[in-house]
Amino acid sequence: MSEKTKKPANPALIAAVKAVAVLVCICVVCVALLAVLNEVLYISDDERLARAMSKIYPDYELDTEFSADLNNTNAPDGQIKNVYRSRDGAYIIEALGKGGYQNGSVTLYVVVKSDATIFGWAVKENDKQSYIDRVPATAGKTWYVGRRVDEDLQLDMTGATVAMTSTAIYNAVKTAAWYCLNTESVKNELGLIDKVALATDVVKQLLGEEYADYKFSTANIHQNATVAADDPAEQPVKFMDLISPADYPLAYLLVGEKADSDNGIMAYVYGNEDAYEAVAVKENGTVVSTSGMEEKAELLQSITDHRVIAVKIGNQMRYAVIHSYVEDGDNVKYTVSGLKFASYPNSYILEVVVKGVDSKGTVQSVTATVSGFVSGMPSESNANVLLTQLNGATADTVLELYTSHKASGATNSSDIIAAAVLAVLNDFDAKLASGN
Amino acid sequence: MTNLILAVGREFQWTTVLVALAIAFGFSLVLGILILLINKFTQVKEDPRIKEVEKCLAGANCGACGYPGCAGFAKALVEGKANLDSCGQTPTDKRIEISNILGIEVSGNAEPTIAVVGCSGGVKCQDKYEYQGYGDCVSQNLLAGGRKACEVGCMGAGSCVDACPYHAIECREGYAHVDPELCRSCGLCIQTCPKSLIKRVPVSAKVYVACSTQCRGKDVMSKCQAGCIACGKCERNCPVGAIHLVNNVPIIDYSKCIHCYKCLEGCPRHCIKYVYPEDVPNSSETAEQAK
Amino acid sequence: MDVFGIIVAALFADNFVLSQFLGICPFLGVSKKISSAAGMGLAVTAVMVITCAITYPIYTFLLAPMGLEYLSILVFILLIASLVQILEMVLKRFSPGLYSAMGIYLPLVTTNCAILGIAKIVTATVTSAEEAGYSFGEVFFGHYVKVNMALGYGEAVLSGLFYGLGFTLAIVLLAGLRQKADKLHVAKALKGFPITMLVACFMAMAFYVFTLI
Amino acid sequence: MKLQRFKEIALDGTVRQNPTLRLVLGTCPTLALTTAAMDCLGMGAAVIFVLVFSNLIISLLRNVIPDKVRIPCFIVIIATFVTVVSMFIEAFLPSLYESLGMYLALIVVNCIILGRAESFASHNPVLDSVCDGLFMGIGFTLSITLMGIVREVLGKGTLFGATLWNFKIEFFAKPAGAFLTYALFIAIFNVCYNAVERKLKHKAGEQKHKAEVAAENTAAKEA
Repeated sequence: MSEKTKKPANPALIAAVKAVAVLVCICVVCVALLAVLNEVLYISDDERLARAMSKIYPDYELDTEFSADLNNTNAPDGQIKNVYRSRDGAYIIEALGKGGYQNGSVTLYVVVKSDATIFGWAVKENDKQSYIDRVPATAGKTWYVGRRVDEDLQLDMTGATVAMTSTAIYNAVKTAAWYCLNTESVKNELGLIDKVALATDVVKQLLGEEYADYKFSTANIHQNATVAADDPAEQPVKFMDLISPADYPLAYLLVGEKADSDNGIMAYVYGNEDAYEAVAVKENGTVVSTSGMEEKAELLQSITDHRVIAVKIGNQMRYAVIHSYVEDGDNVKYTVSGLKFASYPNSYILEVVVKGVDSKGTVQSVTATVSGFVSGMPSESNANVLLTQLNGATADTVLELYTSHKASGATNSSDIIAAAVLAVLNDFDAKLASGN
Repeated sequence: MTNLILAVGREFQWTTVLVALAIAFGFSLVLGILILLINKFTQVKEDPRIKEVEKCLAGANCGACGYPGCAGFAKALVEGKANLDSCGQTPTDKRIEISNILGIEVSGNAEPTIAVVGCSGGVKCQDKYEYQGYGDCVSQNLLAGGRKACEVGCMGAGSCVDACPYHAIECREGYAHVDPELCRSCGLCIQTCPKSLIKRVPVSAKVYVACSTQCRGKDVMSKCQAGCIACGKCERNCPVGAIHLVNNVPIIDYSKCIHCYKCLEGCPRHCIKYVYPEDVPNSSETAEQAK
Repeated sequence: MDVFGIIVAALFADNFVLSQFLGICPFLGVSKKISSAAGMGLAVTAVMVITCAITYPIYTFLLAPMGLEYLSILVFILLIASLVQILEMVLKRFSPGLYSAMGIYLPLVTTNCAILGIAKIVTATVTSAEEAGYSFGEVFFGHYVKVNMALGYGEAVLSGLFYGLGFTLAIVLLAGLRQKADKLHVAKALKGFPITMLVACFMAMAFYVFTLI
Repeated sequence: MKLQRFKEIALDGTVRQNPTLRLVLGTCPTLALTTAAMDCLGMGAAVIFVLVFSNLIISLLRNVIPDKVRIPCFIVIIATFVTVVSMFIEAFLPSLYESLGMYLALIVVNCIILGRAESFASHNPVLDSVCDGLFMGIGFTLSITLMGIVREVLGKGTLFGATLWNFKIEFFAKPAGAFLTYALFIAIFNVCYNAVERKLKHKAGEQKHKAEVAAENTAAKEA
């Protein structure tokens, strides 16, 4: 316009151009300053990891030549996210543990030292674990610390008031241990032998082809369950005490399960990794085969006496130990312990009176000598309603009663009670059928 | 972490630096031009008269006119939305100046005004309930419209007293009184009063109606001893026809009023009152007291 | 994050004003009257939605893949300041009614930390692709860059809307309470800001309950 | 710059126009970060840095920047310094960086900074502006650190991270406690300020009166 009219440039236009020019100049100069500073103060990913590490593992120094073997990252209880190696041979495993509160997860940095012990761990992030604050701040320096990764790690929740989040942390630590055991390079470097796998092999050999597709896992929770002592007058004891003599301790208690099958197997493994000896117990509580146990008749007898019966409640395998039965006319009085499961510390010990009606075992009465009620569930009386409801139940109706009662909310107590009673009824029915 | 200074920083990556500069350049250029363009196309031309009018206004920014400060009032005036009379503070010579700028006539009401309270019930008006809450009329009004039996009764709790910047209002005998000496007609009390009882009258006015109820006489009788019962005596007594009953309330046309005080003298409820206390004849006051 | 979760968090549990302390200045300053509080709240909500809608793609497609995260503060604030100015001008010109209801509060919105706060929140990234609402990979200068945004685009805009409404809720509630509280006879030292903050203190207590759900 | 002016600016920034307690600006970090006194110090230092440098630059450029693009320009300059300070803190004080979190970036929209840029730096000489930034920042730091100490001691039972005792009132560490503490701080500060102000005025009045009397006396003597 200005050219045509040959007038001096429009002052408004000059002002506008100047305004834009100043803004652009300021922006460009500022960004140039920032860009230079960004290069000077750049924090590399390695440095970021080092900062995270310095809080849990002061000796950390990244081994830049190490590249993690991440071909197989899906563990049974979690997932491996990343693995780093420190120059001193320690591994930092970023592991996610499943099974937390609201099906959430916790991701940890787990430091495994070159001697295969756990040095410590720190929470990297969590998903839906809103009460993670209730895990004590020192947990990362106490829980599982000093334990070997090839050990049978047991849930630790000292000082915590959150079972689910603690379980997720447990699973993450287990996942890190699993990674060490299942990755060839790491396994060799740490000099690890998967003892559980060896033990499982012994048990599988014992059981033969028929049980080839069963999956075995350690069942440390079951061995810590409270069960009735041999003399009913005495205080309840740990299941471990009955099957693990001081001079010949139990190495592993393995639980074998197969998908779509009602059968559950429990195997007791003794000895050490050089020569495992095992007793396998089949689903109905009978000892099927043993290996290397010839000289331990007393122990074998104890195992035979405390018969572990596997029953399927819902879609979960549950176990119960039958201690004794006393015949009193038509009635048979059983003492039975429902073994605890998951992370719940309690187990029920029941006295169940059963009578044969129409060639079927029918419950006459159920009394709890030790209540395995887990506090925090609706209420003890509510949880124990099932005890009275089970009167008159047969093996066919227990599950029905259980399902309707479970809705009341006392899931875990119901599980244990139903498993114990069902185990008794199955046993009674088996005896009736065999004419005993 | 062993050597902090070495732990940060990296080789210069000129490409990212250049990209950053390009982004900064592009963004600022686009946004700058956008702002200026939109500014140009959406510009609302401001009337130069607004500034001039603002200069003439009192500049107290009291907000009594209902506009955000004197600048807002000036804008509204130029746009023809506001009435110059809404401002009680601007002196007459400035008003004339403003009217010259705007090319409008100074309206008849340009005469300065003062505030009067349209209620004289106070203790003579019954209470609906006993108010024990905190606060002034505004708070009290939130609870079932205040404690007075009359819907338009002064509660005498002094919201207007607090609002008045000139300390021209005080509460006596349970209702608010305006001191015409001090009142500058800023209008803050008018805005504050939850019952809208305060109104403006010209400074030349001598009498005003101190009741605002629109109820029928019988209803008023039962609630208040000082309320207007709409008997119409004032209307009949007025020699110039300046008073008319509208919705049971007498309205005085001050342009016709000749200050004969006939309305005031004839009122059986004494709800037409003197604007200026000095006009009150001593005799009539003693007579009132005797009654 | 599900839609319902965003709504509950934005309105109550994570309320910008009462639990995150963002946008406190207008919360205390423009809450004398309910009408002006509502106007301010609407202005903030509108700018928040626009901010989320614009900053999210700029961060995801431009800044993050180029490794220019450090420019985000500068670019966001420049964008917000310009947008607010543009919005004000456009409203003034084309919608005087809306302008008088909320437009006059727009200049106050520029320096409201709630706006920059929401831009920072919706452009948060996560490390693992599984938790990402939106993942975007591209090759720049021979580097393969993967951006995992914590929220998807829809969720980001929705967050902007509901965090804005949460702000509106808080400021309108405070304005309602203040209309009463300002009338109280309180100690002279407590008049003004202190009594307003005490009112806000009680509101924060009430809103704190939502975080326990 | 004269000493008198310097004193004036210093007193204005720290007491008379204390941004936190008198102007009630920059409330967001005040409420959010005062759970730990150490964070307050860090935040205060960052704000001082940004205030001083942005005031410096804006005051230098005050005659160059056109009015129309004033706000975007100011904001870009402020944002640059905020980014610089956050880069430095991230590089050298990672733990502080973590605890300040988002509020570090939000210094950009801290009303104190844009407020000072608009109302002081944009029409005052460079040295005055720098001093103003410095003392405003100091005023801010002092008041939030004091609040931080109170809230940390009451709410956590610690002081600058060191445990004092096991007793704690968790209310003070919660959002509601922030509002309460702030309200009480403003109230107490205002009471003290007004009392001191009144006393000073009184004193000044007396001195003036004395001076007048003296002047009268001398005048009388001369006469």
